[in-house]
Amino acid sequence: MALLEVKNINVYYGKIHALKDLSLNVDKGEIVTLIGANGAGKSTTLKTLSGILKPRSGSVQLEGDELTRYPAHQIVTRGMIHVPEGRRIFGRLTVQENLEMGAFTVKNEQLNRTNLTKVFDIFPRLKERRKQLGGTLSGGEQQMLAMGRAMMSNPKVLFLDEPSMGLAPVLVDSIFENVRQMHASGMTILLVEQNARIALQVASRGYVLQTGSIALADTAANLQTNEMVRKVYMGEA
Amino acid sequence: MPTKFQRWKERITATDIVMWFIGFALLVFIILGSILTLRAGRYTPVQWFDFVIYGLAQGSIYALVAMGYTLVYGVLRMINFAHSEVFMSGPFTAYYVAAYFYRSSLLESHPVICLIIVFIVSMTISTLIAFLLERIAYRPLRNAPRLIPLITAIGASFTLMYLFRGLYGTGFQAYPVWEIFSGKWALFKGLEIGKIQVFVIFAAALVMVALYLFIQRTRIGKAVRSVSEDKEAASLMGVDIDKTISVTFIIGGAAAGAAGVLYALVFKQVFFMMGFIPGIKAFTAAVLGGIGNIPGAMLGGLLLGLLESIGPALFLDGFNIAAPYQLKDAIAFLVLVLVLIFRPTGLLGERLAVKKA
Amino acid sequence: PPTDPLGVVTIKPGEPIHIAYWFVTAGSDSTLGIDTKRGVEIAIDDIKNNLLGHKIKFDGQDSGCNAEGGQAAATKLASDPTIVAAVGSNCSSEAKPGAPILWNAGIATVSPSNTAPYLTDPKRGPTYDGYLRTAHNDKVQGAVAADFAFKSLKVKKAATIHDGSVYAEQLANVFAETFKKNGGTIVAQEAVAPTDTDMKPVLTKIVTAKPEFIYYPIFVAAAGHITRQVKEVSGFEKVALMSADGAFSVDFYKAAGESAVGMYHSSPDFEAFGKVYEDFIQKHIKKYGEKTLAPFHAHAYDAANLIFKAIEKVAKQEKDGTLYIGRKALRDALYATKNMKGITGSINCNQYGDCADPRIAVYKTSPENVKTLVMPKKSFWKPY
Amino acid sequence: MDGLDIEIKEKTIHSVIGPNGAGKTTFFNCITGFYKPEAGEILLENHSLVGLMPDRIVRLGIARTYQNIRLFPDLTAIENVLVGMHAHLKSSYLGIILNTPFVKKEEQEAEAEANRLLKFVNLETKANMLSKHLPYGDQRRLEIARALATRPKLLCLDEPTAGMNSGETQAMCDFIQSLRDDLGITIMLIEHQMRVVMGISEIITVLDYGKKLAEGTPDEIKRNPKVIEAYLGQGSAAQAH
Amino acid sequence: MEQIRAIWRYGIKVGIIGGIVLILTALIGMIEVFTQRQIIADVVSMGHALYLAAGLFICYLAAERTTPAKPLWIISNSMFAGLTTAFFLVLLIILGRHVNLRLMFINASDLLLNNLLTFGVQGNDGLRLLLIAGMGVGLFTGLFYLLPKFLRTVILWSLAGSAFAGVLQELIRPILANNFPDVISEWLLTSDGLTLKGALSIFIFIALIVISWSIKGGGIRQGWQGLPKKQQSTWRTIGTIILLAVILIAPWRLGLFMSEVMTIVGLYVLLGLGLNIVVGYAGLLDLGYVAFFAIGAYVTALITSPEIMNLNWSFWSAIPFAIFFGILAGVLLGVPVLKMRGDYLAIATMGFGEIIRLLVLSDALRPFLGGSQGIGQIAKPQVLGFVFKGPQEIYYLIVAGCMLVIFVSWRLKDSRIGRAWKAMREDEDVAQAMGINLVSNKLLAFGTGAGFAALSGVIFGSKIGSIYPHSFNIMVSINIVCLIIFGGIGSIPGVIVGAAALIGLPELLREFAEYRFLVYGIALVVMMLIRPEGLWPEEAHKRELHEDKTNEATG
Ligand SMILES: Nc1ncnc2c1ncn2[C@@H]1O[C@H](COP(=O)(O)OP(=O)(O)OP(=O)(O)O)[C@@H](O)[C@H]1O
Ligand SMILES: Nc1ncnc2c1ncn2[C@@H]1O[C@H](COP(=O)(O)OP(=O)(O)OP(=O)(O)O)[C@@H](O)[C@H]1O
Ligand SMILES: [Mg+2]
Ligand SMILES: [Mg+2]
Repeated sequence: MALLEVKNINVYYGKIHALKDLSLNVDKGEIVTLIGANGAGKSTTLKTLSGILKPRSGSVQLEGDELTRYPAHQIVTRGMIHVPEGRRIFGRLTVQENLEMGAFTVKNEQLNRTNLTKVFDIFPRLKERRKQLGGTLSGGEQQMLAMGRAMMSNPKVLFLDEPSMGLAPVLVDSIFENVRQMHASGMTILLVEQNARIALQVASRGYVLQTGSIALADTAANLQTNEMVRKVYMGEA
Repeated sequence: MPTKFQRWKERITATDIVMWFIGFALLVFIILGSILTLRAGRYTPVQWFDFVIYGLAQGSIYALVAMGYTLVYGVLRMINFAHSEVFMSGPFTAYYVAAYFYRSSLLESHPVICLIIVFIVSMTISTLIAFLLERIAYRPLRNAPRLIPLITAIGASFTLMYLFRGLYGTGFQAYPVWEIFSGKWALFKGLEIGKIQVFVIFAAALVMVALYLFIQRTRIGKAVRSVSEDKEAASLMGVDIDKTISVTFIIGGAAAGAAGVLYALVFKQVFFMMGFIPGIKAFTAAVLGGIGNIPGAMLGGLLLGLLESIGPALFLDGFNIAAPYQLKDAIAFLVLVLVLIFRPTGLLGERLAVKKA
Repeated sequence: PPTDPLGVVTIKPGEPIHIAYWFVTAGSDSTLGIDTKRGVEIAIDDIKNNLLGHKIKFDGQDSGCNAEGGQAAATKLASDPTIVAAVGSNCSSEAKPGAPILWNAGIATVSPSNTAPYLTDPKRGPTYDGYLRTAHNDKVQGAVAADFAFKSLKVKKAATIHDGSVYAEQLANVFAETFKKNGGTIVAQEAVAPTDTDMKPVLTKIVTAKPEFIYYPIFVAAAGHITRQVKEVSGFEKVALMSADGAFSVDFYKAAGESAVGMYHSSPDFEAFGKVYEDFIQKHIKKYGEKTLAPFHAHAYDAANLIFKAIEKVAKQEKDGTLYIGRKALRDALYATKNMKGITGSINCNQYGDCADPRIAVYKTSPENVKTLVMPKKSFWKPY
Repeated sequence: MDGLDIEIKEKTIHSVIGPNGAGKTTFFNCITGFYKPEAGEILLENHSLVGLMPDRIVRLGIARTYQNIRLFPDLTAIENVLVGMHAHLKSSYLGIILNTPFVKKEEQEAEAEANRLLKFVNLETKANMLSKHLPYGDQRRLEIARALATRPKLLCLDEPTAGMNSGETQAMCDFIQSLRDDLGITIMLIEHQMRVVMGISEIITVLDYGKKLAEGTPDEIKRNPKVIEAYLGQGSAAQAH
Repeated sequence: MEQIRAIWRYGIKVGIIGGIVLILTALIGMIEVFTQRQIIADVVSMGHALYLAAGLFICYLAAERTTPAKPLWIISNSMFAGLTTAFFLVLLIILGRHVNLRLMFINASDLLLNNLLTFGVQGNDGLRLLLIAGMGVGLFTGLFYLLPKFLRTVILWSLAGSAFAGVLQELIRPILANNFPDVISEWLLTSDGLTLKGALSIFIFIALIVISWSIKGGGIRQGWQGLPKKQQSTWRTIGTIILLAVILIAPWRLGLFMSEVMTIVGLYVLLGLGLNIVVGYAGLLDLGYVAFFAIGAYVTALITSPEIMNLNWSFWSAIPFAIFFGILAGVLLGVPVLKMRGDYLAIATMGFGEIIRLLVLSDALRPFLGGSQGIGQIAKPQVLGFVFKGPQEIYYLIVAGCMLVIFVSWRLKDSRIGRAWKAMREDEDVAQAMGINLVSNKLLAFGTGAGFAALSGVIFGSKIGSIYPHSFNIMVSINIVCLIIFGGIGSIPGVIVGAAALIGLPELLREFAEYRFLVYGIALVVMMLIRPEGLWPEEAHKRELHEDKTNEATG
């Protein structure tokens, strides 16, 4: 059985039907990517999974546990964490405190310490800047902090929403390097990206979202060669 | 190339000139008044010392109430207009306990225990009111535009005020005297200091430091800070927003309840409108210090207390103005405007994040 | 039925006699209004709610203790033709625009608590013809206090504090004028706000002027703060304190505590009527579950009786019980009141509507008064 | 920002790139009067801009868009554009109250022009929608239309393609080019997507730590080792876009 | 099991809340005070009506919340809610027998506890009766809830209408006397309360209106939309003319007091429209607005009164001066607060308002401004010997003022300046970057608002004849802010409706003194909770708020 199983969710913003009967699943240890045009509903999907939005119908199950009935903050304790679009780190907290906020739901001190070393291993830059206020970090560092902060909650599944947005090309490379490292350390990841080429390189499977519903689902390799995907999402003529 | 004068003319606007002029005029007025007063030598150093102590005692009460405003402002970005009624409800209710102790002579035999109980009762009631207030009146409006919770708060303020008036009556009630606080301690050379003032200043400082540490050091405090920055991100970290906001109101309520008892110990009278003026003053203090900022609230409160106590004597006496103490609030507000002219976000306030363009 | 230049109110059998109040019954000054309203209610109880065989319907409007409230309340009363007479207002600022409106509708009004001199000034003009009061004109009371300070206590230097209310400011001014005329000096004239609590700074300022006497004719709450805090400011040990009837109530003792011992108040001479007043207080506690709230309930009681007596005098009654009350006749009867025994003294109305007993006495508070929360029974000094 | 010297030629598309936090947006903020440089000069056609209020600068002919879209969310699309025209309208307070013929005419003309601009950005059908209800891409274009309404000589675009996929990005590139070609507006562009930068700009300035690292044509920049180290990296991201 | 849970969730819990609410209602003295007035003479007093209405409301709430909505569940929940509520009151009464509650709750009189709350039956019988009554009310409500929605609406409207007529009888009386033959008044009213037949006829009358509207209303609306444009506009013109005529004759038909109320409301409309420009259009939260009102009134007083300056000029000559000084003050205040935002601005302006009041009150400026004694003998407006004396005359002056101000607001709203204000409200920085001069536009907003307020102050001063600093306290500013948001921020008709609701209604209910403020407070809270966009919102706002709400539901 899949680790995360999403079945036929429908989400509305007022009258706007943002997600239509959307289903997907993520297996343990996978990187799955979700690609799609602006406004296709990628962020909406992640927000629904992490409980910020409530679907009008459908189910989200993590290891068989129905999650739609929990509020957002309880979903974190059940092992899903969401790194939102635009990073959303706490600007007036220090890097260290930001990471501690990530571990808000983890009461086990021991575990926190091991997680922290793990984060610092993957993101040595953060270790250098522990005392600095989050708001003063550069864009790339903020993205690292957001990802590190998410790892602190010891999640089973990590959602990344456009980690490369607005980053310089060098940083895009290093962020995806980090994603690979996290995956290597055993993390299951659901990745939303505009940069389809790079996303499909790291992912094992992918979904293509069009106006709120899944248009295509396949392995990353197949998607990379898919005509339509190449044309629309990877910009190849 | 444009001439120097043209450059200057293009850049300095009339408003700058007017603003500087206003600021300058006020400053001159204040400084001149102070010099004249000091030259007249009307007050002895002991009396100046007394002014300071009175101001600090009053100011610490403002500061405690201001904490409630600032905390709530931090998490909800709203003026909790009803906080003044939170401040009123506790001590007004605890009066009946104090009166009972007084009637049954318990107050004489166990003053400290009685005081603690009065504090507990007052803080409990204030906390409860603050908590319910948030649950009933503010929670459903989490995402409403800014002015709407303000109106609800004003409505809640009226409701609470007149509810308590209905329950306990229009008249005021006078707290009994705690003998341990009456009298003064002599320091040296005729310098004396009232016991109650000392107690108020210390108690308030204690509560404030405790609150500050709570917000800075504890897990819940961190949750409060993160919620005040970004609610959605905080909830993604597993923070229960509703609970955290409730906690904020509870802390603010407890501080207001404690401030209320201190107020009642100094000024004795409690009644249904007792919160209105201190509430406005405390909010002013919070703004003066930079709203949303806890040390700012403390600083603002103390400063406002000092201004009210010293201001009229220091700034106005020299001009021989009739009844200067009538203008003490005017002075306080003038200084507030003056501070905001030069620091539009209060003394310790950060520049309201000029939203990154 | 009789005729009257201003109209006649007809009260059919079984219908009540409608008397209305315009008091401040809401907001920050409402203690004043509720206190006076209760005074009238007790007066109605005392005549067993029966005037010439009719019940009394007593209702009214909140006047807010400000000019616009007074105007609105008076307009509302003026538009109700069943109203025979009114009691009110509380604050002089309400009466100024309000009284002419009532009189324009032929309604005479008796105020239990307006003290501003201009309301009964000879120059007030005919629009105030329907206005009377049982409260003391500030001119009388302020002068008594000044005479007392100068002649009896023999102080030469005095200070005054008012609270920005029409009442207190007027009293303080009259005091200062009389005191200076007597030959004393006013060393400080200060003002506070009625909502102020910390009076120590202003007191410290006053102490630098070295007065021997402070007169603060303000209301209970602020007067309580001042009295208490005087003890906390050094330099006041030998200074005599005096307030006026606005703070002459049990509540003041609660507010000021022990510090009130030894201070003076000017107030109507209760001595002759002590027993009646005691009874009144007992009825009040029984009826309302608390002590009186403000100082003018007795004046209100007297104002009500003034109206009842005048109605009894002028009402024409038919056999079936129908009453006819001429408005002008009622007004004249009110103005003609002489030597009516009231709780605040002997009520005598002059041609401008001042009805209060001019006998004002000075009282001194003893430790027993404060401890047992009873007002002093014997006056300390009388000007007559 | 530190000792920066940039010259922008008329009717060019000039890109500014650089690592995150290099000071690109800050540079825009200085030009448009949000921040005041502590030292130095900014000249537009020989007119000094330093220390002028943003509204003066707009009137002199510089308009901008924002990295995170900043429309007036509760105003309709056409109202957003009309606000952009504010500086060029002349009706006075009294005139408005009396609704003089001049005011009437001016309003009509303004509305017509606003509609033309909306048409230019393909939003003519959505003129009466609240701007916050528009989809992301429409909002980007509306923001540009609003900036155009100020009749700029120089238009500063801050990451106009952020968060767009390749197809959308291409459309935006075409649009930017048409601005220059059809309207003759000089364009300054901040971007991270190399495909945009390399594809349409004539000159590129690279910033790092507030300093100018390099300047030149796209080809020169692509090969500049300093730029590769600090910004482009060796990886796939640079080549892909 | 399920049902027991439901009973606890929807019945008993609601009942507990109801119990607390009713206990509070009783302890604040509302029931006792209101029993002294009759709604229907000798049948039901206002106190008992309130008491019952609260009970009904609670049971209705319990019924409404019940899910799943099975009839039996509904009835049982509503009965449990009623019973629980009654039970709480019984507890209160029993407590009152053993402890002297009056030491704390001054209204807990014997009369209240042992007579009024138990419908006049004393002793334990009373308690039993109370419990039975609680269940009865619950049963009744439950059954009522099961009626078809249409019937419920009709009954609710009719009941509310009759109750309203009873509460406002004092008002209805003079209006009936002025306009209709005496028989109607005698049919409807006694000297205290409605007659029973009167109440019934009102009930039936309203029921008929509601029924016919719901049957015909849709048709009328459709018919209207079906009309050609031309005809619509003719009808509109006719409507406007009728409306104008009604406005013009209103004071003489409605009598002295209603005219007074209308003039007061009118003054607040003037004030509200001015503040609406500052807060609603430009988004600058100004809590010191009363200062300009005060300035208008004081300038008028100084210029026209023989006291203090002894100029004795006419009322009309005061208008330009007052407005000039008002605008000047607005601009002067505007300058120092230009850089402040949001709540900093609110507090700074509030401080300014207080400074003005304190200066006017102060002894220091007493020789120039009259101090606490105020200034009297302000001139009344006169035209060719006609004196605007009472409210019925001043009314016309205010109507004229309102029309002028409405016109100006309306013209500005969608103009270049109005758009600049709106842009500033949404995002100041960006507005500036669009070429909007913040300084001049903010000052324009402050100045316009201040001018309106000063005009209002002129009329106020002259209407009242004597002014005191007391009239210009901060509550006035707060009231105005409340009324524009209550009416619908940024909306011109909203200001009028808001003023009518928040100023007019309390004015009509003056005799209920303190309870009127309590109700005012509750109304503000409830209104913001159920209809945050206000009574008559601006179109855009309405859409926005409703969408956010639906977001809430899903999100
Ligand atoms: N708060 C909101 N209110 C109304 N509509 C919204 C809201 N947020 C998103 N939408 C709409 O929902 C749809 C999906 O939005 P979503 O943010 O999920 O897109 P996305 O795929 O993440 O796009 P992007 O690449 O721009 O991030 C869009 O049409 C958008 O306009
Ligand atoms: N208001 C501010 N206060 C303090 N520091 C600021 C402020 N605005 C920007 N900075 C700092 O100035 C530096 C340059 O920021 P800027 O926004 O110009 O970067 P950028 O080049 O636009 O980066 P990106 O590509 O991520 O948008 C950063 O280090 C940033 O943290
Ligand atoms: Mg997205
Ligand atoms: Mg940038």
